[in-house]
Amino acid sequence: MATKQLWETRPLEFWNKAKELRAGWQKSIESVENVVGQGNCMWASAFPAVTVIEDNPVGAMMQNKNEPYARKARLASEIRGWGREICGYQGNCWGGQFLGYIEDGTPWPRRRMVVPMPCVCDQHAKRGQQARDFENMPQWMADMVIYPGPFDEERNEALLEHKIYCSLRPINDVERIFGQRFSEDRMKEIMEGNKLVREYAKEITYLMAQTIPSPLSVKDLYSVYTIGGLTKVDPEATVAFWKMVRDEVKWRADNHIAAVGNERFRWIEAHPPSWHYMKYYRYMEEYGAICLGSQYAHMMGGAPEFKPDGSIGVRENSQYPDGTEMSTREDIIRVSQGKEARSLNAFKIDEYIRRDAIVEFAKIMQADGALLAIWRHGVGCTLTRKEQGMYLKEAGVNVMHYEGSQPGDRTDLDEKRLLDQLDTWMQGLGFRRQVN
Amino acid sequence: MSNGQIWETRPLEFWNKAKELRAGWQKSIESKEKVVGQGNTFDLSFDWQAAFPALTIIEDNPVGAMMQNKNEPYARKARLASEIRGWGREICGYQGNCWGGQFLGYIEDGTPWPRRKFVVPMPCVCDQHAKRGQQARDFENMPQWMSDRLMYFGDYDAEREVPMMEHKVYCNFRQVNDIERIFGQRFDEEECIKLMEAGKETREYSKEIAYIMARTIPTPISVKDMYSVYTIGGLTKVDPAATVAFWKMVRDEIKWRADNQIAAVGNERFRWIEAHPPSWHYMKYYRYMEDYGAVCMGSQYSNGGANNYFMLPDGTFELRTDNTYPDDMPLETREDVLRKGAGIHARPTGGFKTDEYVYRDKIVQFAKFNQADGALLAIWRHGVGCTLTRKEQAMYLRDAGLSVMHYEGSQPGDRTDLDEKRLLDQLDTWMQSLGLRKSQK
Amino acid sequence: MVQKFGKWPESCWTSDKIDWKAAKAITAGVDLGTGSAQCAIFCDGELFGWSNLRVGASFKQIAEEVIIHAVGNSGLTADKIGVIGATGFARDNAAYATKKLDEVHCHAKGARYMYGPSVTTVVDLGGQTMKAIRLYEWDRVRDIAINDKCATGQGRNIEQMCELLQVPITEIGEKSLDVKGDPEPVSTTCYNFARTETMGQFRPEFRAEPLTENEVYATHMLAVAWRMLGAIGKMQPLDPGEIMVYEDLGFTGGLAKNPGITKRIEKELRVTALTSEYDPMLAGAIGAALLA
Amino acid sequence: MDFKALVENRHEYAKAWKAKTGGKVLGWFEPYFPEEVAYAAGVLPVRVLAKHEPDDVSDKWIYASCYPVRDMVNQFLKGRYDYMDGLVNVEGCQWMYNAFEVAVNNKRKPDLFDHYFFLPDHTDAPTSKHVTRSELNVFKGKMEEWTGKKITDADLDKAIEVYNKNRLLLKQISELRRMEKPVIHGAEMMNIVLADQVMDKAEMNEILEKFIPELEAREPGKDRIRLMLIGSETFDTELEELVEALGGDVVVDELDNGTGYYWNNIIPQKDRLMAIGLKYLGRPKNPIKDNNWRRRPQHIFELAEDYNVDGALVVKQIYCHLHGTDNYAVWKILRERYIPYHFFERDMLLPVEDTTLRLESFMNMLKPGINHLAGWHKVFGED
Repeated sequence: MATKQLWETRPLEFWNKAKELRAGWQKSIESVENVVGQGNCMWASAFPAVTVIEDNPVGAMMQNKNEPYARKARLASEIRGWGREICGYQGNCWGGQFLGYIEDGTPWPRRRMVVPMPCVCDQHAKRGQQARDFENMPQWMADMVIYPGPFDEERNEALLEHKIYCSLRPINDVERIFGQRFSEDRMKEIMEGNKLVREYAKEITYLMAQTIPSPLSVKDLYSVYTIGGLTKVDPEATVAFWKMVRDEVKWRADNHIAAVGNERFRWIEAHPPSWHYMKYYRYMEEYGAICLGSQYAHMMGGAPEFKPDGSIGVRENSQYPDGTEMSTREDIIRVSQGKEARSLNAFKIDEYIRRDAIVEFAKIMQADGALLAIWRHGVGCTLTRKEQGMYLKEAGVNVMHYEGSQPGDRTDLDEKRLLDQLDTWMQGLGFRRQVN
Repeated sequence: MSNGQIWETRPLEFWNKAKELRAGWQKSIESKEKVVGQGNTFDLSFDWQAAFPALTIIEDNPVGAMMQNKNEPYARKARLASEIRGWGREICGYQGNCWGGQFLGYIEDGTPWPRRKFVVPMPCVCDQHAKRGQQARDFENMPQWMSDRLMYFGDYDAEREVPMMEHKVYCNFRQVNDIERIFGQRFDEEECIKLMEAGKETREYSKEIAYIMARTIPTPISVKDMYSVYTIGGLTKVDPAATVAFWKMVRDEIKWRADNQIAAVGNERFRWIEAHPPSWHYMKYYRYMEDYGAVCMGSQYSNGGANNYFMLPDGTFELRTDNTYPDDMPLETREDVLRKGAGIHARPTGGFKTDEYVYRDKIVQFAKFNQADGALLAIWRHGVGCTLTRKEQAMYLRDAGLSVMHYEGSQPGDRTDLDEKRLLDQLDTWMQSLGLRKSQK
Repeated sequence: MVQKFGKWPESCWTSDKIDWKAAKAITAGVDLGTGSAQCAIFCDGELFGWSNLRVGASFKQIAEEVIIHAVGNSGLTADKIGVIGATGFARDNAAYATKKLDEVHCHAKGARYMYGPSVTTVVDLGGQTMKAIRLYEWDRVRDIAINDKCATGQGRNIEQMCELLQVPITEIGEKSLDVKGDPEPVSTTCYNFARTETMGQFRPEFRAEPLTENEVYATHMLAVAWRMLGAIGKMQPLDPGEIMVYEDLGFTGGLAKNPGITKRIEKELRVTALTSEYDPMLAGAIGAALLA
Repeated sequence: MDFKALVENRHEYAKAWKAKTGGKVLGWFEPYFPEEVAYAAGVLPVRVLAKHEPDDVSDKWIYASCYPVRDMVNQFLKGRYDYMDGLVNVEGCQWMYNAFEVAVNNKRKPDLFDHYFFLPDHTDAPTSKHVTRSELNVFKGKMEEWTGKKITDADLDKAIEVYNKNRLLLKQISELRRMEKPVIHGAEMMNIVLADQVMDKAEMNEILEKFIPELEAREPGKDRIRLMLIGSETFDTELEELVEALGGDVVVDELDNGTGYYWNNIIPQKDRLMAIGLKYLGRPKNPIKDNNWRRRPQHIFELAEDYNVDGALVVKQIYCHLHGTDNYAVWKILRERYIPYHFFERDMLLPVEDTTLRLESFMNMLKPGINHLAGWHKVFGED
């Protein structure tokens, strides 16, 4: 162990498996047999050859891997009317479509349909339009249902029917238009697998939150957190992978194997930095400051909260009891959607129903500080950051903001200035960098 | 002269020139430098398209007719391509042929179908003409402009004409401005004025030809000769100066033939008119009738000039003056030039298909003008504008003493339902019942 | 005298061959921009004299001076000029002007005069605004695109950067091209933020190699050029099917003299711009004189 | 009738209305708000407008977002809207939602009523109308609870009738702009619509009924370049006034709070709430509600053709991501239909030099291709 390292550290074994699954996902986009659709939904894998991709991971990977190509893609979007107010993921991914090629020059894999990814963020709501504005293809839309306050039975009824219809209609239409048979049994398997994955993810979140030192930091979680969610891979492989990760994290927690050897300061963030600048986590780790991630990074497990008895759990919507009889396709969709139209676990929903939920998140993660990026565009990611900063400060969490465009766009992110800010923040709290 | 032949006949000299001009038009459609558009800018009694440096405008009539005339298997394939896209038996043959070629994507020799880049209207009472431009723009995105063939019944009505005239001028004014803006070709007003003069001169020649043809026995030319001439400068766009020179040459030759009693049909004994050409692949039925000494004088469709002659109560014929402004009209702006071209009347003074609305019995005057003894009025299953009043016209002609016969078919651009042998039997019955016999050769 | 890095040298010229007294028609054009002001005088359609000055504290004063320098010592005075067209940001300050014209049409006409009739795309790289103009073959504007509202990434920005980096504005362009490959552009072109970011690039910090001076200039030039491509591209047809032809491209305005910007724009548009013996900053004034 | 003054003194008007009627004032943010239900409860619905002044107070709460949203919060926190007894927002733009939420979180009155009305972004599903009806029913209940007054079908009918009449009067005025040399120009029309959004509809109907005959008696104006305004909502008429000063005229707009506000009417049916819901689902779509097969581009083209525009101004607030995302589809329809347009971004502040440069250049560019006939008499001197 390096000098003055408090805990043992060890490389992660699930790392290669994660890379392998991501590579499999990348290939699935470029495969010709698959009908590739823009958007995100659970039922896609119940079709023999349908792949759905949200442009989040595509835009993020472009920014992370090949900045000149991402910059060219954003220019292609800008000259078609998408200026500085458009989310970086959207500018990158659909800029590639305008250019017509991906970073290695091969043709851009064209989308052939648009399924909804219901999200409170307006950019998600409008994103599918772009594929269909560019060329004709079927598009389906759905709503992320919101209303403030507690569960309202009267409002829920019509909203739930709307939600069921908007999930059922694309399935029927994809079957009719693309001639692929939807397998109800496969869908049931996916639902089961999904439940398991959520359990495992919930445990990982719990272990990261409640173990000092934390067995995992957010930069490791980022290579895992979308697998099975935004990055669709084979459902069975997804369950196995998440189990493997849970087991390894549990073993590390039990044996005090730390993600950061000299963990002395735990901090949370609202959102990843620009994806090309992940190295700022390591810079903070030199201060012994470990980042435990954000509600965004932990979205697979669900939003953690203190239960009335003080224990830590996840927000729950009332679901149908296990073993409910599902004979028709509609039944399956009803059971998968649960009894509440409004999903409490949806990412970014706190901006509507519990604007100070980040304080509870910080307490659960036992965080000492919070670094809340305030993005110039990407409305969904920036809506309440300043307000959350105020609530966190009142709760005694040390907060700092830094400015930039959006994780998919490095414009207006002065990297050196960000490092200076981090130095000021850490040194202001009495920490010194241990450069080994 | 061969036996039974009453007058001398002689091949026509303008025939080769006509073929050469048509070939020039065909090449212009396939030219790369020119921007090719669908439609016909004849609304202003002259052709403003030639005032643009590199613009060619084609109506699908001549295209559809030539397909039917030259290559029936290709035309049939084209019509099938239209049918499977929803254009059934009710669609005009020219439209089915021409745009069928577009759906196929190639013309008869296999080369790519020359794509149109814009659509200008060909104002005509016939609905198919009104809708024709839409097809090009439904197939792929391109600019399209529309206008109207202004119509009302009865005599010239000054009050109704004012807004109609503004509408007519606006529709042409907008086409010229927008083509200039969109295709970046500068419209030349000076050239446009020259075109007006050329258009006027050509119309004078066509009136003279119609008069000579109608009032001379034996007639110096028949309709099958007219058909190789009648669209030059109109539907078939060629160089304006060449158009004027050609029509002058045709007028001179016909005048010489009339003065020297050179007949189109040596043993002319029976003059008959028609409402419309047969299916373009079956022009030989004129020769069949000529064996009986029956020469076809043409129709209001083929002899445009004749439509300007109106019969007075005493049986003489009066030439109605042209629909134009005085020559010294001030022409400062583009709008002035186009207004002069639009003429004084918004509604056309008369002519083919317009008569169906304004002078429903004008065909009688045409028959009398051409000293015709009989009329053969084709009744088409589709092609609404060509069939509208044929049965009614037949009654008026019979009242005027002509012998009238009908025969059925689809439309000149479509041979479906035209039994050629049965048509020849009908012609035999018709001629022999009038006491005429085929001359033995 | 403190050396001014961010200022283009002022210049003026008056023809000694043309006798203005014999001219039937004398017309002048004045382009009062935010950074510099130009004047061009024509006698019977022939260029008689021009001037290109920095705008000092007062627009009114520069409006007078710019004509005085253009006429040189030929004795011609403003009141003897028949028609004067004024254009540019501060055109209202030219009291003597007989006609006020918009900059887009002036720069287009000026570019046609300077680069010949074949030019169909004119890009004016001004002090505060950037205008991309597409022309018909004859003198008529077909399409225009103007930079976003704020003046970031324009001439003013480059002038300030030259002052900061202590390198003459006449040389920063060449130097920025003298690099192995263009590094990633600086992330912002807003001068206030770009200043700190540019300074940061000299520091060897946390897994980032420090850049050489030329490379720092390159990062800034590429950022400004990239921003301009965002406006020029807006004239491009929406779908890639019809890539607009940029061949006959002419640059006007101050930054046209900065190869660091123009070469990078040309590389991205895959075109080489037309050249002319006139100073590209004169386009507005020449156009105003011809259109007045 | 100076409608611009009505807009500028909107605060005084609302206070006077409260004094006169003793009723409550309900401020709304997103233009999809079904005002009829509130009006039926005797409440005065008033649109929260922004104006340009430094947003010194709201900067603490909001980063980025378009400027009008920042300014609405700024004015609310400074007490300019203290006379408002309640705030309501409809599901729509998130920045607008943020303005509503920050205002509600900083209640300047303990009893400030607030309600969030969920009108689906997906307006075209068969279930959308049932969701809207259910939300209307919930909102009606809230209104009854808040005002203590039962809303009967008769109240709803009266409100529907007043609002339908109001929209019809506005459309009547808008139709006059289809004529050549219209008697009313873009700035005055937009001021009328803005005033309409901040006043009692019954009162506004009387004003408009007196105003229309005056309008029709006016002499036709000069021949101007006919422009169409497309883009983000507006809160003042600076841009239209600048266009008119330069010889143009905004003859039609496709703004959410412009023609979109009065374009379609409620078709009464037995189920009043369903009738109201169908109207708001069927109104011209704003970018967040225009999904699936895109009705907005086609609507833009139809307006452009009906009003015979020579060119379009696509103007968007900086950081307005909804209209930003729609640029592609709007430019595509404008380019496909060969309608010349100029795109630029604006803030609440409209820099005169910069905008004059754009507008003057764009209008000079259009002039050679204008399709305006000089007319018969000009050419031949006869009448």
